[in-house]
Amino acid sequence: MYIATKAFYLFVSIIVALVWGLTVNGIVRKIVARVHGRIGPPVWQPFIDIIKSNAKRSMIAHGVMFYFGPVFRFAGGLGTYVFIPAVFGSVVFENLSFSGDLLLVMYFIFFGQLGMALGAGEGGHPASAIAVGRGLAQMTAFELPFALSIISLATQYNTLSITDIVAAQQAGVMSWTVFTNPLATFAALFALLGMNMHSPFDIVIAPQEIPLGPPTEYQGSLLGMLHTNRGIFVSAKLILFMNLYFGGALNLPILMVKTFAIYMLSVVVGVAFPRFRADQSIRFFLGVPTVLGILALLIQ
Amino acid sequence: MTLVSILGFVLIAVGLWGMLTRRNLIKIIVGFSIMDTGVHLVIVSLGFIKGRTAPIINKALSAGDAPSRAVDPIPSALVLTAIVIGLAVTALLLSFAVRIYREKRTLNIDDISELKW
Amino acid sequence: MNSLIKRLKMQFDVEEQTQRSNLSFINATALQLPALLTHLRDYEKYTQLIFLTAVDRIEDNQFQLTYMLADESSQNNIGVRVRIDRENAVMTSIAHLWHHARTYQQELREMFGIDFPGSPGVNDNFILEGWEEIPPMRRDFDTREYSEKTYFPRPGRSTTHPRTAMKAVDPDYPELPLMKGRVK
Amino acid sequence: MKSTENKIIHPLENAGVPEDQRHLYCDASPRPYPALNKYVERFLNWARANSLWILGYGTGCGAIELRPLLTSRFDISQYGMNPRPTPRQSSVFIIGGYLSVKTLKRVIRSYEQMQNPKFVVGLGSCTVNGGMYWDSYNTVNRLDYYLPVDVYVAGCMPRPEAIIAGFEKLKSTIMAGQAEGANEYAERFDWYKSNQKKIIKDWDMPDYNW
Amino acid sequence: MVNPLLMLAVALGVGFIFAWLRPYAKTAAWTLLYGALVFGLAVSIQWLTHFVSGGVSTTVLPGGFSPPVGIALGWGMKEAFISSIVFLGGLLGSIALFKTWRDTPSAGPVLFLLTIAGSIGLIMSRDLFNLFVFLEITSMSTAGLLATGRHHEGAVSGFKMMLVTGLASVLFLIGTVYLYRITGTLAIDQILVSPALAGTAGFTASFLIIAAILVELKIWPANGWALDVLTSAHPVIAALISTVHSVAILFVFYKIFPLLPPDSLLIFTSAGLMTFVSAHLAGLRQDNFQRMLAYSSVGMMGLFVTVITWTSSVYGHNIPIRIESIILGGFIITHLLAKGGLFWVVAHFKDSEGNFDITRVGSTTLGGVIITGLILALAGLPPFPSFWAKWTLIREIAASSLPIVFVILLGALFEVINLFRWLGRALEGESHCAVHAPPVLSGIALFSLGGFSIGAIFLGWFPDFNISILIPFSGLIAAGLVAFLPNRIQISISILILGLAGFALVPGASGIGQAYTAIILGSGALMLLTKMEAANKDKWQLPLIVGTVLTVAVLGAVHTALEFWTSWEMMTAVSALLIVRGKNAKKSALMYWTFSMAGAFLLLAGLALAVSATGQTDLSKVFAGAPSLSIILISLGFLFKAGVLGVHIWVPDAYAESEDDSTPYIAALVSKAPIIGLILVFYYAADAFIGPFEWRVLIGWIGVLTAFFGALFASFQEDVKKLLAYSSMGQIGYIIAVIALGSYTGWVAALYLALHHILYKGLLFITIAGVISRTQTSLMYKMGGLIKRMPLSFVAVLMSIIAISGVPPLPGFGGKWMMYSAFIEAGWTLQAGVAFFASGVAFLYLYRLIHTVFLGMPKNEHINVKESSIWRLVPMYIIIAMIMGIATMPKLLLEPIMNLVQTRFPATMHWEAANLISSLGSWNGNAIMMVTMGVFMLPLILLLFRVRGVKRVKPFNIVYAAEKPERPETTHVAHNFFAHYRRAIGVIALPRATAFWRGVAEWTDTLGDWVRQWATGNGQTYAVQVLLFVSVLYFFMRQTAL
Repeated sequence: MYIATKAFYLFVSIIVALVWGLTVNGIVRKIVARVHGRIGPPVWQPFIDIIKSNAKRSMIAHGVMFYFGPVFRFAGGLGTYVFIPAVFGSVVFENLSFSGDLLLVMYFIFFGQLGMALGAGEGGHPASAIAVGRGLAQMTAFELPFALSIISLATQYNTLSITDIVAAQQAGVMSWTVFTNPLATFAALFALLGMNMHSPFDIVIAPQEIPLGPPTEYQGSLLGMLHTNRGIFVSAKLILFMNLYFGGALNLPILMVKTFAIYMLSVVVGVAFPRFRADQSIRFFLGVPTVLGILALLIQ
Repeated sequence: MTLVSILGFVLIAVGLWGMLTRRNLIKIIVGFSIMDTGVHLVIVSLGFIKGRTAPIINKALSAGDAPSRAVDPIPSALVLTAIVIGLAVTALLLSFAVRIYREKRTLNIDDISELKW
Repeated sequence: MNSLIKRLKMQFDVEEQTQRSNLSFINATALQLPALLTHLRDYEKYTQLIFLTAVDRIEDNQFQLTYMLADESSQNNIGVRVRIDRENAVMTSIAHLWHHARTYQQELREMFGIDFPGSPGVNDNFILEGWEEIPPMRRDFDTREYSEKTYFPRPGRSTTHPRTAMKAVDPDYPELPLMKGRVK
Repeated sequence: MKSTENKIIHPLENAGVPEDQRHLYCDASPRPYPALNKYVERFLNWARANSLWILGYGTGCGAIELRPLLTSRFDISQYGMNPRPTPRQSSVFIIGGYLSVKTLKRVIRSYEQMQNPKFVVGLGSCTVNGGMYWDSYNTVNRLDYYLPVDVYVAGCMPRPEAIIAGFEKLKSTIMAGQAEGANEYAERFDWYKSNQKKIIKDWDMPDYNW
Repeated sequence: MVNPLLMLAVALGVGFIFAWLRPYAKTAAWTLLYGALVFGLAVSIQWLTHFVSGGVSTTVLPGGFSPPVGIALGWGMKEAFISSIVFLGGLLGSIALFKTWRDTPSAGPVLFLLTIAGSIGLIMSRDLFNLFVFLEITSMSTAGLLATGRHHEGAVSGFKMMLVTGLASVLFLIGTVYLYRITGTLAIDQILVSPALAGTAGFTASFLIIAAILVELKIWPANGWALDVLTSAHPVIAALISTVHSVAILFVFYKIFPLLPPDSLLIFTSAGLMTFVSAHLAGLRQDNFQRMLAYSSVGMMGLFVTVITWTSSVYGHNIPIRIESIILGGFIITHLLAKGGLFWVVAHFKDSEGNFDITRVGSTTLGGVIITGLILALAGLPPFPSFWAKWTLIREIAASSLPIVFVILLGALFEVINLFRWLGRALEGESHCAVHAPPVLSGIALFSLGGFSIGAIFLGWFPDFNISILIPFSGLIAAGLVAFLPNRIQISISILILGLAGFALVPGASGIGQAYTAIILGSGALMLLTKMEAANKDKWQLPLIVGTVLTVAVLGAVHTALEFWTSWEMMTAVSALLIVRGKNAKKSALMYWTFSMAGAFLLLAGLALAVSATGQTDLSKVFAGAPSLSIILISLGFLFKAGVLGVHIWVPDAYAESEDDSTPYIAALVSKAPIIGLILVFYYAADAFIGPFEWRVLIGWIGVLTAFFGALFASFQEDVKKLLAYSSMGQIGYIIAVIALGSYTGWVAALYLALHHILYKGLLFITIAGVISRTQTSLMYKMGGLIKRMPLSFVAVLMSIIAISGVPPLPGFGGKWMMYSAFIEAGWTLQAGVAFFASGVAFLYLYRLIHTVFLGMPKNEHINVKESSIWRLVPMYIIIAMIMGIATMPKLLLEPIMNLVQTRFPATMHWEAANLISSLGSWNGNAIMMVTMGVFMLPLILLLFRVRGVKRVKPFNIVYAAEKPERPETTHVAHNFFAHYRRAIGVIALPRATAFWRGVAEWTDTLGDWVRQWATGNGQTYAVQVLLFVSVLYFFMRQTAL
């Protein structure tokens, strides 16, 4: 009985996260379009795209690993999400956060990346391999400030449990990590820019030079799954950042507001800056953000 | 230090000088011989006690008188052996020199240094 | 420019024809050409090969090749024209003088059938992949007949000469008479 | 319907590919994919029509008129349309103007790499009948002999408004379930292939680019 | 008892009779010759046993008068021992020379006998002038022996020798007569007690005598003549000079050095040390094997002088017989048999033109075994006697003077590097040339060496040594003996050997060591299964693998410091041999050997210091009481062996160049040896975690930086084996860092990570070896697309890279989780950051590994590649099953580990059901596994609905328009895959360590060359050097004496 209830809650939680992630995507596209002076696609365009991708009648596959790539990716997104408590104190949105901690979430992010990279690799397209190379290289760079920030948090709160970290921030706005540990927060926010792969850190998917990079060969339902994952994965990342740095959320509306605000950060940066080359972005992340992270560790 | 021993040391130095400065194998051997002779002189001089006679037991020197009248016999015995050995070494060196000259047609010590390093 | 032509005439058997103050054409023989171009490049500062093109002088049974050179310092251009036999169209390659000449020569080989022995990759495909007819830029190639034979022309297509077409009055475009006035 | 699905599809010969490379190419011929249940299909067609991802082929001069579509003035993204850099993910193929034999070869490759359902929009008169190059030795006159075309937008060049009108037409065709070019291509594969091979003499690719 | 004088008389007499008899009765003459030698040997040995069993030394008076009137000959245990050595050497040498003598009539045999007789005289005589006579006799007879060769070189070097020894004998003679003049006697024993000796005159005279003997002993720099002599002589004669003659003179030195006051002994020690170091330094530059041996002999003499004077300065005249026997006896026996053996090998393998090519030796199995044994014996590796001598010597010296230890070890390092270089050359040869009859002599030599060492243990000289530590040696020999059997039987026997060793070793071990031994043996046996695949081309490989596994395993079963050191040396030697058997592995094996030996010597210095400081033998007590310096030295030794950043340069080459089938053992097993070493040290050491200057923090930083740079270097490799090698380096870095933490969580993480490293690195290397054997290349960019051909191998690699990278749900995550928890708990936050960065960079090479090899474009030449054989797949999948099992139920594995660690640190983690709770967070491997399965199945099931419409396409069916893919090679993105990363941070990945060590090597080389230039080849220069040497020595002696 317990398991059935839990599974049901989990299902609800995942659906909410998915819908919210895709909606955020749609809203952002709309906002960017309005800033450009365009009308922009409808907010529900991401949903249509997913349906459309799944509506493709024919599909090709380069092999079993190619086929499993999106599965890994989606499982990575789902897994990341289910180990993060979405709403503090909520039974429904607590997910499976009790069976792992922050380190687990950080490493589960890699699960999807790895699977996708393998799938793209079996696709055999040179552009995919190039993009994966760039993506992994960039990932090593932006994970460093993020990791430093996380370590700083762990020493600050003396725990690695996300729920505990959120609980420690419930004493009011000034108890949020962003105020108690601003250096770590900024280091992590820089990392978030890289994680979201918006411009200026979108060399990985550079559509013109290497047609979209890793998913060059993906189509149909496989692509649809990747798009679905984008929804859930964006939610997971944003909720993680909200939990760690912005005091978490006590209910869904607050969650929406906070995650949306965090997302807008990378959107604003994204529309304002041109693209870095791979080596430039690596050096960027190893520069100021890493120094911030180290300072966050040293100052405590 | 007696005159003889000083002479011996001078001979040693002369022989050494010859050994170390001459290039010709034969001259080196001669130098060695001179040095050897010097050593022998030194040995003999060490055993010499002024006013005594040679340590040969014969009519002139009875066995009973020997401790008081004869010089120390041991250096003399030593020097005999040393002379024999010195002779043997000189002979060996000369035979080497002959052999070297036969095969290399040279007696210059600088020319036989191919074994090195 | 004139002094250049004079100097050239002293050394080579060339005829000249000046079109503009900074553009002259000289006619040379195929045999002289490499020497002439080398001279222009190395001694007269005409270091750039702008293009190499051909004209099918079918009436004379000849191809006329034009080598256009530029002197970047004085902004002067000189075109060297050479006529070669049309039936046995072979010309000396100048790819050793300008590396990019190989591309022009490859194109001429494909479009006119002029061979440049020794030019790198001269027999490779350039634009036409697998062309089997006579080279299409030769004037004895009937491109319209070929197109009709090959490309499934859409029936009902009509062609009007621009002159007559522009005279027609379309009620939707009242400004046309103004245009008509221009087309005489 | 069942019969088309279970039809044994003869392997393609792929004669154009060097022998030592043939194992690197799939040798199956395409097959038509039947539509699903009417109502499901209607829903899916709605999605397909409202999420048209464009693969632009722009070596002809018509392609110059595609760019304004993405600008603030025309903004086709409001119709759910987006340029897409890879044929695998695109659903509408815009042929931007005249096609020479050489470019047709590339167009065929890209078209075959798209996934069913896929739509083709011919842009400009050249794709209709060769346009002003109709008698050229090298320009394809009728695109529909080589690829199944869903919508032609005539003009030399058609303005962006005309192109948008063409898209509207395409959308209504899709919604009506009549944009089955991909299936038609598979069904009349031999005919299309023979037309293509008639003009592409140097056929150095597999017979169907999966 | 036979009168020992008879030996001398018989030898001399037979010498004369032989010359007379030979033309008439050959057989009788030869019989007499050998009879004399055998007689001498028998008499010596009889006396030796007599003395060993408690006989009393005697004095022989040949003239019937006592000194000072008569000559006295001493005869005791030492004399009997040395004379046994002399006769043994002489007998073996004469057997080796028999053919030469028989074919060309010369004075050789007579001179040979004279040399022997002279040497015996030198040993027995206790009269100075008598010594002079015997010195001259031996000098002349050896010079004569030199000249018996066909070539004039013998005469030349003989001339130089006579020149220098003539000079020396002049000095000796003058010294002798002056001593006589002062003391009135020539008998050493009486001179020693004479009060007149103490004066200046007595000092000078004694100095002259001893200086002459030092010149005869070939002390640097007055030794150029000896090098020429040993180079030009017939090898067997060179062996005679280098062993018999030198040992006799050494004994003379031993007898007379007390003439000088004890405080001047340090000068002799220094002179000996300088000789030892300089000889081996100069030896590094030799490309003539015999001359290298000459340098080695000279170095040995230096060591002898050092040992004799040093022990005397420490113990005075009451040197414990045990120490003297082990050190001097061990070295002398090794010198006689190993160095002599090598000279004999040279003699035996010379071609008809007199040229010696060492590759010919290794071309036959027997020759290879013999030269390996001889060189390892010379290098002082167990179980050869020199090993025990080395251990005792260093342990004794470490008690009083650490600098001397370092100088000796430096010289020894040069020596072992040099020896191994030659061994590598020898073993490189394949059998091309005609096989010689096996050099029986060397075989005998080898046998006696082993016999002696085992005898030494039985003698109870080392109560802290358990014979079971030599199990690997017997295992190695056993596996070697069955090398002729069919492959699979051989492997079954090998696995059986491992099992038997397990039964013998595991019950005796305890705690972490027990688990370690069991795991190493088990995984070794598992990996051996892969060898079933195909017959072995190299008969050496399997025994060496068995030896490697056993030597690594036995480290867990040791109890005393000596046992630890023994097994460590065995492990180093056997693994170096395993590497050197690779195709082009000569250089990389040498590098491995150099760094391993450097580490081993640091370890030796540290252990010796600890043992002498604590006076304990038990490992636990030794470490517990060890001074900080020794802990630092010991852990430095381990770090060298682990190949941490800075000394990592041997790692990639050693792994990459060893045979594909050997690499798993080196990468997965040998790399664990330093880990268990570190764990043992820090387990027992009381203050290792406090230390003088936060030593463990330094190790921790070294660890994480090693992890980072290992990963970074791995990312830039093209060779798959080098990639894995650097990967191993990185993983070892993590383990070292968490060991250095010295906390409960850290140690649990360390053991857990180490165990995993065995599993997945073994798995990876087995799999990759399979791939390499199928594709016939180890360059990654030449592979590609193999997933279609080798899907099972792909799955194995996939599993291992997920495990390595620490991605959940595989057990690698648990290790990472504990590692970060431990870092953060200890406040090592920056280190945690670097470790995290390292694990990010690890993704780069892991992806590259799997992508470049298995994904992307298959190459045409690999179109018919088959899956790895079943013999590889079975172990692979057993390991995978273990990994999956651990992933699902980590508790089964972790609980024993935690119990083990609890014995050292208080527990900071505990279990709540399947949930592991640390002070920071929790980890539930079971739940994670199930959730992962769940979230994986969900999309998979969703996608399976669509599997029907999917068309499986071929590699070239990729997106392209204008340009079609030309060839798989040009379409496969593989070479220099992370070029952008190199451009971004490649500047920190420049091979600085390599450049540094190359610089060190070049400087050493130059220095060696400079030292070597002393031997100019000019006899006069040598004479000048002798004079200078004597003068300088006198100057220093005066300084100390007054």
